[in-house]
Amino acid sequence: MTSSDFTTSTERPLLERVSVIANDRVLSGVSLVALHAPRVAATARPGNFVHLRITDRTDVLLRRPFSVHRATGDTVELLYQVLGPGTRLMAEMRVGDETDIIGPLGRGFSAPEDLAHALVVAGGLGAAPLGMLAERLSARGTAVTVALGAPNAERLVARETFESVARRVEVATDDGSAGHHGYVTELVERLIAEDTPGMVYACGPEPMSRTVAEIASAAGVRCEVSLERLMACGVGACLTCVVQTTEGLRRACKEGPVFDAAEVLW
Amino acid sequence: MTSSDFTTSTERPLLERVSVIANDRVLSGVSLVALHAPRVAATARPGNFVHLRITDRTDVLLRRPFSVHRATGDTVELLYQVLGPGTRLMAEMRVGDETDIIGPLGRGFSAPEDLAHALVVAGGLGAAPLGMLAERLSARGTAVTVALGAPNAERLVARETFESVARRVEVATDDGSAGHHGYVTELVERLIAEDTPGMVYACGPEPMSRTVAEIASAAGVRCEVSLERLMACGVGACLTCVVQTTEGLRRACKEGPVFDAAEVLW
Amino acid sequence: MSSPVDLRVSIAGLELRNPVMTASGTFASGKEYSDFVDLSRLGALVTKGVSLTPWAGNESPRMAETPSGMLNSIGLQNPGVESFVEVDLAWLAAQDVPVIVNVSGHSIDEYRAVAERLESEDAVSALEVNISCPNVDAGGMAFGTDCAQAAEVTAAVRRVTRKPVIVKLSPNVTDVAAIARSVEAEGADAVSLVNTLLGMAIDAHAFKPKLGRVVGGLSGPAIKPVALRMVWQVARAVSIPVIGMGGIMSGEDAVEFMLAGATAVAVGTANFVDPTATIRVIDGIAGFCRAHGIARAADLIGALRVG
Amino acid sequence: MSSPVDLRVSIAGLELRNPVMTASGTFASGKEYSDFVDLSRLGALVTKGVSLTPWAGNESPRMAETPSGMLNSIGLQNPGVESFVEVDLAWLAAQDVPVIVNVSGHSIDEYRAVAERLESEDAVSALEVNISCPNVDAGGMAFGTDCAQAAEVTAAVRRVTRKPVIVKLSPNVTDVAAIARSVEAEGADAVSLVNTLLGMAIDAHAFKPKLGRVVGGLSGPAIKPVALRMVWQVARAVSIPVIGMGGIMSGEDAVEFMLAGATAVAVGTANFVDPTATIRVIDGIAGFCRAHGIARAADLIGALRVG
Ligand SMILES: Cc1cc2nc3c(=O)[nH]c(=O)nc-3n(C[C@H](O)[C@H](O)[C@H](O)COP(=O)(O)OP(=O)(O)OC[C@H]3O[C@@H](n4cnc5c(N)ncnc54)[C@H](O)[C@@H]3O)c2cc1C
Ligand SMILES: Cc1cc2nc3c(=O)[nH]c(=O)nc-3n(C[C@H](O)[C@H](O)[C@H](O)COP(=O)(O)OP(=O)(O)OC[C@H]3O[C@@H](n4cnc5c(N)ncnc54)[C@H](O)[C@@H]3O)c2cc1C
Ligand SMILES: Cc1cc2nc3c(=O)[nH]c(=O)nc-3n(C[C@H](O)[C@H](O)[C@H](O)COP(=O)(O)O)c2cc1C
Ligand SMILES: Cc1cc2nc3c(=O)[nH]c(=O)nc-3n(C[C@H](O)[C@H](O)[C@H](O)COP(=O)(O)O)c2cc1C
Ligand code: FES
Ligand code: FES
Repeated sequence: MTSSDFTTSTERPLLERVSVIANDRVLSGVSLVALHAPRVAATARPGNFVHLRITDRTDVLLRRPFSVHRATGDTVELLYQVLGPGTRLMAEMRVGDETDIIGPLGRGFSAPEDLAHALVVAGGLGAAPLGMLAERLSARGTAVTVALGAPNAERLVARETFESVARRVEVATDDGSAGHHGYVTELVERLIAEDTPGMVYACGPEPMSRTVAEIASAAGVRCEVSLERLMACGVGACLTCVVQTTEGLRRACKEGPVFDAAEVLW
Repeated sequence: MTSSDFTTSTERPLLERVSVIANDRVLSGVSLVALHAPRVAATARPGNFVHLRITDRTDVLLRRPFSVHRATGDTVELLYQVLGPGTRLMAEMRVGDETDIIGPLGRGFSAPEDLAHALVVAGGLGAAPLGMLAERLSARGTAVTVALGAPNAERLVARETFESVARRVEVATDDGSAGHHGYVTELVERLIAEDTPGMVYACGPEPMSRTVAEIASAAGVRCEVSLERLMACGVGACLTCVVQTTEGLRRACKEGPVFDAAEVLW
Repeated sequence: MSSPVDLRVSIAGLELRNPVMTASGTFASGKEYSDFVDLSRLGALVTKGVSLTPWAGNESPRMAETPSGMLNSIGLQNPGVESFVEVDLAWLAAQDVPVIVNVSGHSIDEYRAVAERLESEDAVSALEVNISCPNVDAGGMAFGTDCAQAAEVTAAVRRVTRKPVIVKLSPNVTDVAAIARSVEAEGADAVSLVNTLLGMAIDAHAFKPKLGRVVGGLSGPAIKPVALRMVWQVARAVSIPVIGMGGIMSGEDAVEFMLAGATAVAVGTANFVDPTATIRVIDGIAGFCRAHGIARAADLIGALRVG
Repeated sequence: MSSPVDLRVSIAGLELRNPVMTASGTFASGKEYSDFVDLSRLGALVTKGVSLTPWAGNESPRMAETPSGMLNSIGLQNPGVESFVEVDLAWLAAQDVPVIVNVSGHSIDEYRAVAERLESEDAVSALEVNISCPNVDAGGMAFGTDCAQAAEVTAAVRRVTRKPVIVKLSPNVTDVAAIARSVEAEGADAVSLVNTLLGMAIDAHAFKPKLGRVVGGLSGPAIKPVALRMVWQVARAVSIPVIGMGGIMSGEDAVEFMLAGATAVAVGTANFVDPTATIRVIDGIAGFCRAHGIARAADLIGALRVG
């Protein structure tokens, strides 16, 4: 059940025992894990994340934060890239394995009720939080245009998800193996000009998000970005994850990870 | 291929990549793991041990030493008790899992060629190294009597192995649920008196081994005991595992784990 | 989960329900964790470090994971004592838990000023004077690594407060017992240790330190052996109570610190791994006592059998 | 496995094939590990500590595993320098590897006497003076935690030997850089660090310490962040070469120490986990250099990009 403005999460975060329903490779180095997590699934909003306990090993001590890629019924899906020790162990999780997550966490995307058209810009794994956003937006009648970027055609993440819900999906690849030959940011200017959206949402490498934010502000369109920081607690207690904003230091795990681009001091 | 005197190991220890063939519970808290380890299997002697890498986790950093319970063909069997973090992980090893072992290590049991009759005294997991000893002794024609002790009938370890190779197996349980009601050491005196063996071999809790050694020396029978010490390197380099002997401090992993009982300063 | 075991301990006249506190800086002022923990079950809540004026803390990245531990270089970011009193303390006053405020300063004057400001606040049960933060240049650890300076800070705070004064010691010293004795001599009511060990992590492939500040404080299970040793040394060197911490993840870990001489313990990094860690530790201590037929947790204090 | 990368480094005129040594006390005199390692591939072999007279070491248990680390309390058990020369050194002389003898003493006289005895032994390439063993009561760490005493031991050994003198520093100090400067001033040709951190482990259910000696030295991955930080501090404080160690398990770990300023590294506890660890580390350093297009491993020394 989506509320009109996603950010007004009615629930507080909780610690939920979960089990692995599926954990499959979607492309080399990227997998999707589906967790049986009814309570978090019911309350997660687009842009929220969960703090996942990957293992009880103390040599990989801390939880790892992952955006909610999709939340349907009793299931929470996480789309993740295998980078280091934590995500390597995560890729080894077997169906039936049990662990726990803290969630839903953080401030999600905001979406004015009267939003007619939204532009969603995803770079690489930035697609993770945007999948759910695109779904929920179109589900409540907002037209969604997606600009999806990757190094090459093979690495276009969650393209199907977007195509199934978006009115229009444009892709860009660094090597030109699919869509526009170049950066996804190069599509944004044109897409905004052709059909100015009420909001732009961006998630990806920080330089990409920053460029999108600049283009949006030049076009006078409000823009929200989802930022990543290393996170220890994930709940707002340790001040590991701070982001410099016009409002001062803000916690990515609490006042973020989604920020109004205009407030971020890049 | 057993040499007449087991201790004259012709080979030097080696690091062998192994895979798990089987890993099954034999009684509550005790399991038997079979490893495909052709090179170590070919050279292991009764009383030798292997230093097992259980995991690549650094939070359970060190190898763990285990006596060779049986070595047949390409297979090395370890009989182990689940006590702490290492053996708990060991019990989770699945068939096909790969790891490595260092072995064969340590000084094994000695067995004079003309040894007509041997008494083997096992307390609890002390049965681990003695299984192979009993097998090899009877294989080359030495009559073997086994005294096996445990808290109760259920916890009599490797009884079948001993019964299949020994001329005679007597058991003792603390609760009398099988055999003699009392300590296994109480059998030893009678067994030696009835049919004096040429050698007594003991492995078990140190107080048990000590008592056996005292009874044997009183009867003028030579006795060897296998002792346990915490071991870091397992190869003789770190001096973690020293035992006080009449010859001074000796390394359980190198000059032991089998010692002439007369040399041990208990 | 009430248990027949008497878990109460007392520190400098402060009666605690049980020996388990939160470690400063790992639990903020409790609000965030109140989603997971019934704060009224805690022995005490120790706040994040509070200074006189707002501190911005250090640049990002502020943490790095290490084998069985983590490095942090937060740098005592905090809004200053005024805002702390208005916002955090106001909220804490409504919670049923003893509040210990962790006091920071760049100078002896700042430590004193913070203590003075808090003296009139009834919601504050005790002060923990942090002379051991490895993450600030001026003050912080400097005061905790020199007996004379440690004594001076203690005396300055002691003069302006009637509340129990706990001095938090640094493990980055040659002789922690000597520092403990010097603060005891100046009227500290208790000492807490250890703060983090100064450490460093490097991203080899980037040829760069992992922390924006280059060095940071090591915490977690990795440091438990060092922390236990220091608690044991200090407990035998002073007659005031010792609050032990460093890598406590379970009730058994906590019991180890108490056997080594700690009257109470604090749980820090473990909160990040399991937000309910404090409760698990409390229940774990009770379970240990039950299993060993110990009626009062206080009987564990210094009960280690040596030699 | 020869590689196009030039791995050579030199320490006080000592030319090493590569920067990887064995850490004293974890490799004995190499004989046991020669079953697994071609000793001629090592940069240098550092022996177990050698004293003038035979030492019996400490009572058992002598080790305890800790999260990502281990405690040891061996206590420098060794047969004394005469037996060392007759047995170990005679064997080592036949091996194609530079030998660095780790020198221990209960007194300055004993350090000097051991150094004097070894001076005439051509098989000894250098001395590593261990003023940092936490496992002996007299001498050992005491000398390594005080600048004046550290300087005195260094001067005493310096006076009687022409061989390169490496002084092994203790991490159990407030200011490791100060100790390093004081031994440099007395003619140390290099410093090696870190020795083990003094720690303790408790078996709660037995109410007993896990080590016979109660306290012991912490080593392994757990201490790497502290070791890296100290190597970085010392490398910037002295102009003599630094040999870095503490938790090195892989080539990448070794590279981190070199980036922090170490000219060479030593592998200790890792040998227990993998008897071929030293070789893996050597190959790992070469692999790292190849991957980053670095022609000489020496170019890694102090190459950390800070700020
Ligand atoms: C709010 C939030 C949401 C996220 N959502 C996703 C997601 O949906 N899918 C996904 O694949 N990843 C996501 N990440 C990043 C993910 O948390 C990290 O990739 C993961 O923690 C890496 O752990 P590791 O042990 O495998 O690698 P590590 O060894 O911890 O790190 C490997 C590399 O990744 C970097 N890294 C580690 N943690 C983070 C982090 N928290 N943020 C950014 N970079 C990091 C490290 O600096 C290092 O360069 C998210 C991060 C945040 C803060
Ligand atoms: C030469 C030798 C041969 C051995 N053979 C066998 C065998 O065949 N089967 C078997 O089950 N066990 C054997 N052991 C003991 C076995 O090595 C330990 O039980 C194991 O290492 C425990 O590891 P853990 O992590 O599970 O428990 P830990 O947490 O390491 O220890 C749990 C308990 O076991 C004790 N312990 C740990 N290591 C040893 C050790 N090396 N020796 C004695 N006690 C120890 C600890 O003190 C503690 O009380 C042998 C030990 C040695 C030295
Ligand atoms: C993120 C973080 C922030 C901390 N902030 C403070 C602080 O503000 N004041 C303080 O005295 N100690 C601070 N500490 C130290 C802890 O209180 C504690 O002494 C240390 O982490 C060891 O305990 P642990 O291993 O259980 O975490 C902090 C530790 C961490 C990990
Ligand atoms: C079992 C053991 C014995 C040691 N003996 C000595 C010694 O005799 N002399 C010495 O200077 N250091 C000794 N050390 C310290 C190591 O040389 C090294 O400084 C320390 O272990 C850190 O390195 P690591 O983490 O790679 O083991 C010993 C360490 C261990 C684990
Ligand atoms: S991760 Fe702890 S405050 Fe954000
Ligand atoms: S375990 Fe290292 S010498 Fe025996």
